[in-house]
Amino acid sequence: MSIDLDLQRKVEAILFAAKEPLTVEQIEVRLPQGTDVRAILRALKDTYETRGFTLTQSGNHWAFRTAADLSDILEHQKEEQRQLSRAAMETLAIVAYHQPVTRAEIENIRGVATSKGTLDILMEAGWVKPGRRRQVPGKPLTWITSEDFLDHFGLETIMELPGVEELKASGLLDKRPAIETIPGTPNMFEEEELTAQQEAQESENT
Amino acid sequence: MSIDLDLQRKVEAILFAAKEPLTVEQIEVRLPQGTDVRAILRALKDTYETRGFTLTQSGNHWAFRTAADLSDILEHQKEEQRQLSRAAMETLAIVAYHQPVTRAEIENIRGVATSKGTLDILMEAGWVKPGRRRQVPGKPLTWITSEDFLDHFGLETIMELPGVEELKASGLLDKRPAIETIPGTPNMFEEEELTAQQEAQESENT
Amino acid sequence: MTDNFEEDNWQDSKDKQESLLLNLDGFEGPIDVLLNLARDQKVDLVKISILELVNQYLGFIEQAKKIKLELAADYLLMAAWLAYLKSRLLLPKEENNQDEPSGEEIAEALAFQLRRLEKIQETAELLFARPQLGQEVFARGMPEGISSSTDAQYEANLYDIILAYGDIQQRAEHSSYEIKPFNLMSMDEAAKRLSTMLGTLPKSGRNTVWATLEQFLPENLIDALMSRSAMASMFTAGLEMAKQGKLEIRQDGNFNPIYLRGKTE
Repeated sequence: MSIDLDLQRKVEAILFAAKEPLTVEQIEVRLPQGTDVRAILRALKDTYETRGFTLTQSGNHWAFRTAADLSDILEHQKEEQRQLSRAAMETLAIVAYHQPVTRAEIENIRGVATSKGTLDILMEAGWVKPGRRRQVPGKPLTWITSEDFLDHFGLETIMELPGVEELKASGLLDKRPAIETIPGTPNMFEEEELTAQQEAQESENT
Repeated sequence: MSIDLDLQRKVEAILFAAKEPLTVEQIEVRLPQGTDVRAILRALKDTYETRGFTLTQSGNHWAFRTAADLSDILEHQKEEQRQLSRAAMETLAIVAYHQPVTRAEIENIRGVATSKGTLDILMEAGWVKPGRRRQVPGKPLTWITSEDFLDHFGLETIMELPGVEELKASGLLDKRPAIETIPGTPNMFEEEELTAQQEAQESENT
Repeated sequence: MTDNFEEDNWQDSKDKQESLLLNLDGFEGPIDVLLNLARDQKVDLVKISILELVNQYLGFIEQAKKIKLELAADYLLMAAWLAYLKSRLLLPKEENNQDEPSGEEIAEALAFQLRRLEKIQETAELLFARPQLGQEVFARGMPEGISSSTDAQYEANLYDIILAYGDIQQRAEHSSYEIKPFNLMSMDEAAKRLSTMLGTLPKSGRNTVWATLEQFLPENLIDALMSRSAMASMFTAGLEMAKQGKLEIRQDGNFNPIYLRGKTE
């Protein structure tokens, strides 16, 4: 199938000018009705496959990005990045691989309570966001990764996460508590914290 | 003359990522000694002549620019994106969490008077819209969030907004010995459900 | 035989434990320490000896106590739990109790927990080894920007909104903590004042002279709330002392003055 070169020009101009990755729908509204944007995007992806910048897809969003193998030459462009704590990196990995995942499940997998500044750093970075509430008592919020996360790590979908197939096959994606009695599960910590708080309040009252 | 494609890739990546137009010399220092940058730039200029973006030269500076003839589909933004004011941000947050909510209730929660302009801005942004009138004396208008709000903030439903206790638990809020809720602000979700039920009953009665 | 093997291994790992102890701050809790000890067994985690691991952890805690290192409660809790697990594993098997998992089942669950955490730590590294935007991969440096009817004119993201809401909530919490303590007269204070003042009143036989309740109140009470509380506390203290037989109370009619007089036994 040959793709109208004029439409290709338009799509690449739109993507080139955009500050943020664009959805197919955001591109569609600028083009004549009935334009097959997806087909054009696929053609453009092929066209730029071997160039210095390539057309990348993250979720439903498309953007031009420099080719990953040219990082050496672009060293000077490197932006300063906040060093993430190990806790934050692990938490991000858990959200990415186990999503949708509740905070309690994250704590279960890590074996420690989530400290301040873990999920909020990831949310501030725009990598994780709240997902649906789990339909269990307490309706806990789940956390999922965003399309910015995919864009940042150069992934088309979360199925492209490194090692995801292996992890799935190994049964280690089970996010249930391994066993309720293992210490270090969050419930214990919460109870402790609560007790400490209650005690503090009680001593204030007397 | 054939130009090394690898060098072309590098030059186009450098130009693509650059935050300002670059001189030949600025490009040269990033490439192997003796690279004929001018020749590469000329070749690239030819390559992109007919594309949606072109390599343009002004004086000794080079940059990629979207093709001039496509400006109408890009409609370059005349206005910079504006930062939402503190008052507007808080008002939006209250509408999101407490909807449907009247202006008096918003003021009550914020503890300060809310100018009419604040809600206007949010309406103009397309994030809030008027809801039903509250069935109390004066029949005040309530405010709710729009579909655009969900779209823009990447939520499927309003239920996905993390609750205050969840925020605290996630470290998103500074932890203080806490009172569970502000007095007089019923849980939005309960109220919503209630309203929905009432509406169902009301429509049955009519 | 097996026990000896484990003992030896435990001795060998003592040096390792000491270096672990020095780095305790770098650990994310007891599970993390366990995982590190497990890695030192240098076998596939699937084949790990939980019993040996338990010994190592208990040894680790012993060492910590010996050099008087302050251990967080969760490390000690884990030690206690592991000691329990060890006894379950070593003791002859009890009758099959359906309600309680067997020692082996608990051990397997712990091994699973460790494998899962190890895998996540590995994949976190793999993830961050990928080319990242702004580090190895770059967006266009000079985007012209496009306008769109669907794009918002205002910059705001979900995080901003949630933070704004959190601020409002915290303001509300703050103000609820700013309630000042009321200035009130306590019962103790009133009782003390009453008995002191009764002692100074002129005597008439076994009793003092009658005095009105108002006369016992502190002078110059301006604050209305304080006046009312002083009146109430004095009256209640008076009732209590009357019950104890220390004074008598008299009121000649509704809304008439209340008189008090001291009584000596």
